[in-house]
Amino acid sequence: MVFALLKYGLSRHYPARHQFPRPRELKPSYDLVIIGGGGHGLATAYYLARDWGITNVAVLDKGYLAGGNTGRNTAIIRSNYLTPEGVQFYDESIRLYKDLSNDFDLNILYSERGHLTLAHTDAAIRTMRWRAEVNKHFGVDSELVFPAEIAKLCPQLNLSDKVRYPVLGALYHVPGAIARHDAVAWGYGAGAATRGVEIHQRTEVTGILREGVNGTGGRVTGVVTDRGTIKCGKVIQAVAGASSLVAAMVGLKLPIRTIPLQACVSQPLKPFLDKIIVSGSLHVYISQSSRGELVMGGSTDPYSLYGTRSTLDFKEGLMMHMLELFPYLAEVKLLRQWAGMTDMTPDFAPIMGETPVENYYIDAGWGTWGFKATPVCGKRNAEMLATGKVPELIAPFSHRRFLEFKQLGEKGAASVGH
Amino acid sequence: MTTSRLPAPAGALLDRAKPITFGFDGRSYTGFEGDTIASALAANGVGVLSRSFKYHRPRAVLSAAGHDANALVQIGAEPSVPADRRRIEPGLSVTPQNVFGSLAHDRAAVIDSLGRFLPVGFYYKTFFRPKGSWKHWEKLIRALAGLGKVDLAAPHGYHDKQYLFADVAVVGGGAAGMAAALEAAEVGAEVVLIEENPRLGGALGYARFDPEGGHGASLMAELAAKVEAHTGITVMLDATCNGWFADHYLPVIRGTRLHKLRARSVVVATGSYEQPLVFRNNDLPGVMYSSAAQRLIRHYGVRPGTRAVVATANGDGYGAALDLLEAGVEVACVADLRPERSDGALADAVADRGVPIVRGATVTEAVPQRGLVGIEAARVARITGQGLTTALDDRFACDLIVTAIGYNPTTNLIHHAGGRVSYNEETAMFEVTWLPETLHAAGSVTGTFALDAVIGEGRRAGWSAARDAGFKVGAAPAVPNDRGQRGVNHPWPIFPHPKGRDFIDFDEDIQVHDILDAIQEGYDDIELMKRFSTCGMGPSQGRHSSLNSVRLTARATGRTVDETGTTTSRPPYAQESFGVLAGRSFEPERLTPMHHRHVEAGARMMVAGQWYRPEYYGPAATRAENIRREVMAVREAVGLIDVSTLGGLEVCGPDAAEFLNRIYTFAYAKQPVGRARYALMTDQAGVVVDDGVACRFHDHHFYVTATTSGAAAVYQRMLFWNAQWRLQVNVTNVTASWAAVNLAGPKARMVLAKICADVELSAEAFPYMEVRQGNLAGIPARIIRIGFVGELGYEIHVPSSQGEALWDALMAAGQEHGIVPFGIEAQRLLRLEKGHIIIGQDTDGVTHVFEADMAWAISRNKPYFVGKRTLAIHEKNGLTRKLVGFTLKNPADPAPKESHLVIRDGQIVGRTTSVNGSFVLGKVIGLAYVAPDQAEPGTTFQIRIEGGRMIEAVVEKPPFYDPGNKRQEL
Amino acid sequence: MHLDPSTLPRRGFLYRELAALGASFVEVNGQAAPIHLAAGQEAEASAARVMGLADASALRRGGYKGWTALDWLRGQGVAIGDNNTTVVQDEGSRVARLADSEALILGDLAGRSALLDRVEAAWSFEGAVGAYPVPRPDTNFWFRITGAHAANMLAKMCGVDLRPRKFPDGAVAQTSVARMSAIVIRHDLGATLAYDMIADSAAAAYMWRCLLDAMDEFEGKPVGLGAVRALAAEGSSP
Amino acid sequence: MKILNCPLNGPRNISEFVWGGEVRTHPALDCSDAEWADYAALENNTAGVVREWWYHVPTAYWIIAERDTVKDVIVRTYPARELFKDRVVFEAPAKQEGR
Ligand SMILES: Cc1cc2nc3c(=O)[nH]c(=O)nc-3n(C[C@H](O)[C@H](O)[C@H](O)COP(=O)(O)OP(=O)(O)OC[C@H]3O[C@@H](n4cnc5c(N)ncnc54)[C@H](O)[C@@H]3O)c2cc1C
Ligand SMILES: NC(=O)c1ccc[n+]([C@@H]2O[C@H](COP(=O)([O-])OP(=O)(O)OC[C@H]3O[C@@H](n4cnc5c(N)ncnc54)[C@H](O)[C@@H]3O)[C@@H](O)[C@H]2O)c1
Ligand SMILES: Cc1cc2nc3c(=O)[nH]c(=O)nc-3n(C[C@H](O)[C@H](O)[C@H](O)COP(=O)(O)O)c2cc1C
Ligand SMILES: [Zn+2]
Repeated sequence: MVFALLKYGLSRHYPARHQFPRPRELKPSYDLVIIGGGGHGLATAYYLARDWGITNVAVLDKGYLAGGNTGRNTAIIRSNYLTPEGVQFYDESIRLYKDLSNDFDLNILYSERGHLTLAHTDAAIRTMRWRAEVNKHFGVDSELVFPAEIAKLCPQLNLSDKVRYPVLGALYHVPGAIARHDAVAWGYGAGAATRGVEIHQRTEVTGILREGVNGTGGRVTGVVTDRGTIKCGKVIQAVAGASSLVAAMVGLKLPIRTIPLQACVSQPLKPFLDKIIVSGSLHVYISQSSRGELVMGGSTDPYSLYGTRSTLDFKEGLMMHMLELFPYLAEVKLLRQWAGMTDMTPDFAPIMGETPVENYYIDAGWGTWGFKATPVCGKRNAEMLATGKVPELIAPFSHRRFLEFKQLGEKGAASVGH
Repeated sequence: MTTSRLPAPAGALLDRAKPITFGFDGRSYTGFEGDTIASALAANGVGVLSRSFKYHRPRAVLSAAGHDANALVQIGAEPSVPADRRRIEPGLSVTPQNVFGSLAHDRAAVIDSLGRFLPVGFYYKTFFRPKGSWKHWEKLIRALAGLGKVDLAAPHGYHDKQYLFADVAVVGGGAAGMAAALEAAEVGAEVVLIEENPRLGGALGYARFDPEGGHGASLMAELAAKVEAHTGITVMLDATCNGWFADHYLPVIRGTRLHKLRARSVVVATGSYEQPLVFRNNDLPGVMYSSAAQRLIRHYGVRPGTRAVVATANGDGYGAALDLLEAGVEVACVADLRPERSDGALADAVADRGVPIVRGATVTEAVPQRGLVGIEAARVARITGQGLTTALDDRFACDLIVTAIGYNPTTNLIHHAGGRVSYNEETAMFEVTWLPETLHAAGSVTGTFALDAVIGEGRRAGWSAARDAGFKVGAAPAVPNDRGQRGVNHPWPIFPHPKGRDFIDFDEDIQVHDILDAIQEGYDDIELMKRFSTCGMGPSQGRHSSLNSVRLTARATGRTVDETGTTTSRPPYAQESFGVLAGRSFEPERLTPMHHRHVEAGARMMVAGQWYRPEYYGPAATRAENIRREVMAVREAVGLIDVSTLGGLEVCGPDAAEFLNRIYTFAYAKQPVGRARYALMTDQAGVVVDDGVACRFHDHHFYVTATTSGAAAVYQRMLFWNAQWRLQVNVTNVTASWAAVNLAGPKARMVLAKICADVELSAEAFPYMEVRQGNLAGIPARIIRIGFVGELGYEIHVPSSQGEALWDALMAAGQEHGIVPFGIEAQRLLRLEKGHIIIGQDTDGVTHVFEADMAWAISRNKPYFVGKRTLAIHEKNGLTRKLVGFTLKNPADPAPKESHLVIRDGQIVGRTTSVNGSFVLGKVIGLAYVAPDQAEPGTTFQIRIEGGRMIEAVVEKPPFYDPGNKRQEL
Repeated sequence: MHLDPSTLPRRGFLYRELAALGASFVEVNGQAAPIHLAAGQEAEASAARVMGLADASALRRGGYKGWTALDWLRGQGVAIGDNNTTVVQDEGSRVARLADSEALILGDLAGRSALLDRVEAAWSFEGAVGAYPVPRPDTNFWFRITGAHAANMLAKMCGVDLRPRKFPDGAVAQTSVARMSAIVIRHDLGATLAYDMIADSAAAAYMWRCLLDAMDEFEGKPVGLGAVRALAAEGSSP
Repeated sequence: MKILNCPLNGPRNISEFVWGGEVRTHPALDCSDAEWADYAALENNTAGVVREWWYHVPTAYWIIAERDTVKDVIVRTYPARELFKDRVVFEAPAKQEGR
């Protein structure tokens, strides 16, 4: 038996420590307020505390810890993006991910599985090659593979050409991984909290105080919450689906649409599928978690919504296509479906960094793909907040690009890919 | 084993005339038609159905209601079949799940004894040191996880779907549902009544409402007869309503069909789930709900044991005790958790039968048989406080423990619909406090248990639903005041045991201390507790665990149950198979009129969105040769390609030209009738999104083509803009109306002349970029002289019904000139030789006009076109890349592939978008994005090809072939 | 003698499928129309009372669209009802109003339409500004779906309530069928419940397959136009 | 599945429609770059009742719906012509560089 478990088994008192010391009251002021206690907010707090010793920080979340998209996401981690900006960014994230369990002293069940993005058209083949080439340029392990090799990598896939949309090739990304999404957030939260960061759950930000607003964005001085007003030095928002609403509190308009993304799990099955399989043309992706469920999803909902209701159409479309790839799953049972609210940008790349409002920073536009970015966002946000300088890695994701019509070209890699 | 078959009249669902033999765990058993797998096995004395998820403890029936946590079995390739719902069939071969070895000797059962080393969330706590070790542990953990098995050879059976419509949908065919359905149908509403069981009745069919025991059955018979006789009610049995979706859209699964029922109003009469009493070993086979014992007896004619202890906190426990006695089960004792004497006819009847009743007491432990395959005795002790008992207990030998400590309403659908519940401390129940409009609830789902109130409430719900559906209704039916909600639920049926195995969640093997530990560790929000402990996340989705886990969380955090709240209930209500959700997989396929001719000619067809198009003609083995032959035919003689998939739009009206001026980048106002003009479309961001040709046939009429994949979007966009501009123009999508071919090659005119009598074809009479209408082989045609492939060519559009005839006529006319049909691959090379771009291949999601080097396609004299303003901004900002033509500096270098990168100083500056070896030019040609300062013809740049090798390319201004465009203008 | 559909310039979208079902063709409007299939007209007529599917694509149809289309048609003596309803014209054609700016004209079962003859002759760009012809015969296939089970069968492919009590004779639904846009019109044949289905001609084979699959449980059969005409003759539908 | 009440076709499954986003007001042709970006690139992404474009695919019909993006309720639908009544004319803006 593993030593750590012996410890738990033999000690009378479980557990060793409380992971999230719970502050009762809000302090009147903090050096820094992080709006949003999802993965991004918590990771930012963690690295601020760990790497920069900044702990007079409050993380405010209107719900429970990581109850936003972090707690709803299908946890696919990969760096096989299309743009140089994206690939380098996500690559750093993967490197951070690999150490997280040990950093946290909490197993995030990081599981490197290999990731296959299927191509069903020759146009998709071209995009896959493009991605493979850009990836390799930055040392990221991706390769364009064809059916004979796919059959070896994933014999579970239906590679028949007798289907409506036969598989012509795939982008094979060796480091593609999944992890226990909640554990990532908890690890960051616990790491931040035990270092002195205050995490206030069920605390909603309802306004942001500024001074010097005349023609410019002014300067942030505090935040208003449903539990009272607090003063603060800097503020960063990391609120995913609520990005536009919180940004509007400082008069900032974003190119974001809030659109539900749904997902579902099957009943737990004995392990049979190692690879993570994604098909953009069929709008499906699937992986099997360590618990044995098939974790599945597709593209975003057909219209915007500030809500997480489930739909039948989602499941119908998903399964129709899923059974093309895995016909033998017809009698497998769906266990549960749910939804998150994604903050979709038009170029499928995030919005990060400074804003026209002094001391106000943003981490938004994570859409359907931001879980994998959690560590790098936390680390680089922390660096930015601590030093006041925008790190090179996140500079390309500035809000300004939309005003100048300089969108990033990530569409080809992000859409259904997560 | 101690369970056995009872004689009739027990077993109302059985047809004893029809014995059925089936297999379980390698042995053969016989049951009757109507038996579930679980009931038939119980009748055969099989005591263990499965092994639990984590500890591999033996488990069996708990509820027998079709929603058991641990009754999941595998049938052939089908995993996780609920054995307490699926009925047996001849020859069915059932195997247990999650067993290493056999059900009786599960090697993994050893985990149970290691349990204390596996605290809640144990996998989060270890297995990761030293770094990298998780990779190895993961394999073990994964192998232990999971229940059913997937068979890669499993067939994909037939599943389908059907829409259904109703004024009123009633979910649940118990007393409340039947009353609701009758009331609504009475006023004329069309009602669909959905019941997941094989017959109507719900609790009436198994519960005991009176000492004599006949009331339920007679009421059931009466109501069911009325329902079945009513023409306004459609009854769906064996049908599960698996969720509520917006605007009363209900998925109802029956067999392999998914019914999508749309109702105007809905009555939820889904009853309630009985809840477990928590004590040590409360998971063992032989511990079951009172309703389970009653279902086994009354529905399936199974005697659930021989000697029972009943633990109860309500009348239903006494009802069950009477049923047990009548079924020949000795009742060793009834432990009533309530200290006061509960007055009630059922309790009196039990007392009258001489059964010892202990008040203020509970079962604290089930003493297991060896191997935990059943129970030997129950320990019963006095309750001294919330969850506390005396240390002294009585031991009652028994093989059955029946519990009746209360219910949790089946509010799944109500939650899906946004309804709210709140915990009533007085009744210790979650009660519905708010329902959305046009949704109604009745019966025990609302916490109403008195039968007359259940029926009254059902009637009133049916009445309200009919009213909401627009029917004229009379006065609202009355509901008796006493809804019988008191004395049903015990507020704290949780008796933690110092040695544990006091299970809260049977799916996930969660015990009391697991929940407390999770909370102590900081996962103190009910949602966090759930996620950390996985309580409620297994196959039965908290049916058996939600209520108790919320109570525990509330107490441990010092909050009320109401403040603590419940976790979100999500669809599906019960499991549903992927196949049922997928149904028939409608995937539209569109075929051009000439499709069969291509197939007959040996074309390899490729998917192009919904369409199929010929990639090339001939065997795959000679692909390159086939393409070469097709290309050379076009360059040297004449070729024919099917371009019917091109979008076609008729733009008509006095404002037609003005409209195109706004939609496309070029100018159309002065385009003469009889002329064709290139049409490039940009979006608001100036991004190139489509292209085609605009042919003017009349002052008021343009025929505009669009790309195959863009046609629908172009049409939609045109209508979108004109909904705002209100120009006098009408746009019709005629994509499918026109078959089209491109006849191209130096001999094209000769071929065409053979079948064309009424259009003058000479270069002077019908020059390049002109259009004509005429007849070809008697077929009315629109003929456009354009040259995507750079030869003398005619794009010919004819009514689609005559497309095949046109194809035949051209192939016949071209025979003497060596006509060859050509496919997409040949066309891609031919157009590349001319430097024509393909939108979506040579452009990407952000390519704007200047990047594509297509400034020539912009008319600068127009005040407006979609994208103009943004293009002006782009022009001002300057370029970051540019599309250029290129050839290889060293012809001996291998050809780059499409999407190979253009590298400068170690940086990515662009990529190739089209590359091909030109037969006529004898060299590799291509298009690529390069840095703007590399775009001058003659500039060299570097491409990284396969294997990381760098090769040099030289910018060459297209067209590569026939730069003077002489051939297409012949 | 049998007519070979491929000898005519106008060819049905399904002539191969129909020939494989043993169709006998007759010429209608320059196209081979399947008059009966292997089973023969009488058997097909009785099958069609229960559940039948016929390809009526050879029959006359047309339409006009544009901001003055309805007025212009009215000017030609065409009677037009409300949106999504059909009016039977004196000479037997039916006119379905699809929008404020569009009408669909369906000829009779013999393949004639005096109305279409007349309006087609009258139409010109100059004479009918704002009213433009829609090439319906080539844009769309035209199926007839007949029989007592027709509504139940269609409910397997279409989310609009087409049951007779909710969808009266002449009603029009422009909707999605088997994930394709389609126009469905109820038009009973004599005493037999029946629908027109008009949709993308390029997807005729796809829709035909979907319908045959959906009809199977109702003993549905493909039938010839003769059977449709026979049912119509039992009442007085044009 | 939501039902959207099409002014032409009546209540229909929302899957028959394509969402077209918020109804926006086109700025004057001589607006500033910032105003243009606001119109062409940014979104209000309103939480609450929004006026939106919807396209009924089978009838190729653009309509306007007022929809509550929080409650997922469609409040009202009507033909686009109720909002866009008049012919839009674009005049070339007076030449003024550098805005
Ligand atoms: C179904 C689904 C699947 C996905 N799959 C993947 C995947 O496989 N891989 C991947 O990389 N990404 C995936 N994503 C995307 C990913 O989940 C998100 O991008 C990422 O989790 C965003 O993290 P976050 O911390 O920024 O936001 P969140 O986790 O959403 O946290 C934001 C928090 O802000 C809080 N908040 C909002 N408004 C306020 C306010 N006014 N005051 C206080 N607090 C507020 C919310 O309560 C919330 O907890 C998926 C998303 C979904 C919905
Ligand atoms: N003794 C007992 O064990 C017991 C248990 C519950 C209720 N009762 C009594 O029964 C009466 C309540 O009657 P009721 O009509 O409210 O409940 P009910 O339990 O009699 O009927 C509800 C029915 O709805 C069905 N159902 C639930 N969800 C469904 C779904 N999604 N799809 C299809 N079917 C679904 C259930 O299978 C059940 O048959 C009360 O008098 C109560 O005291 C007794
Ligand atoms: C990767 C992943 C795996 C999940 N696995 C399960 C599961 O096995 N069982 C379960 O009940 N829910 C599972 N869920 C869903 C959660 O229970 C829950 O539905 C989701 O976090 C959204 O929260 P909500 O339903 O409370 O809105 C999973 C969620 C994710 C993101
Ligand atoms: Zn599809």
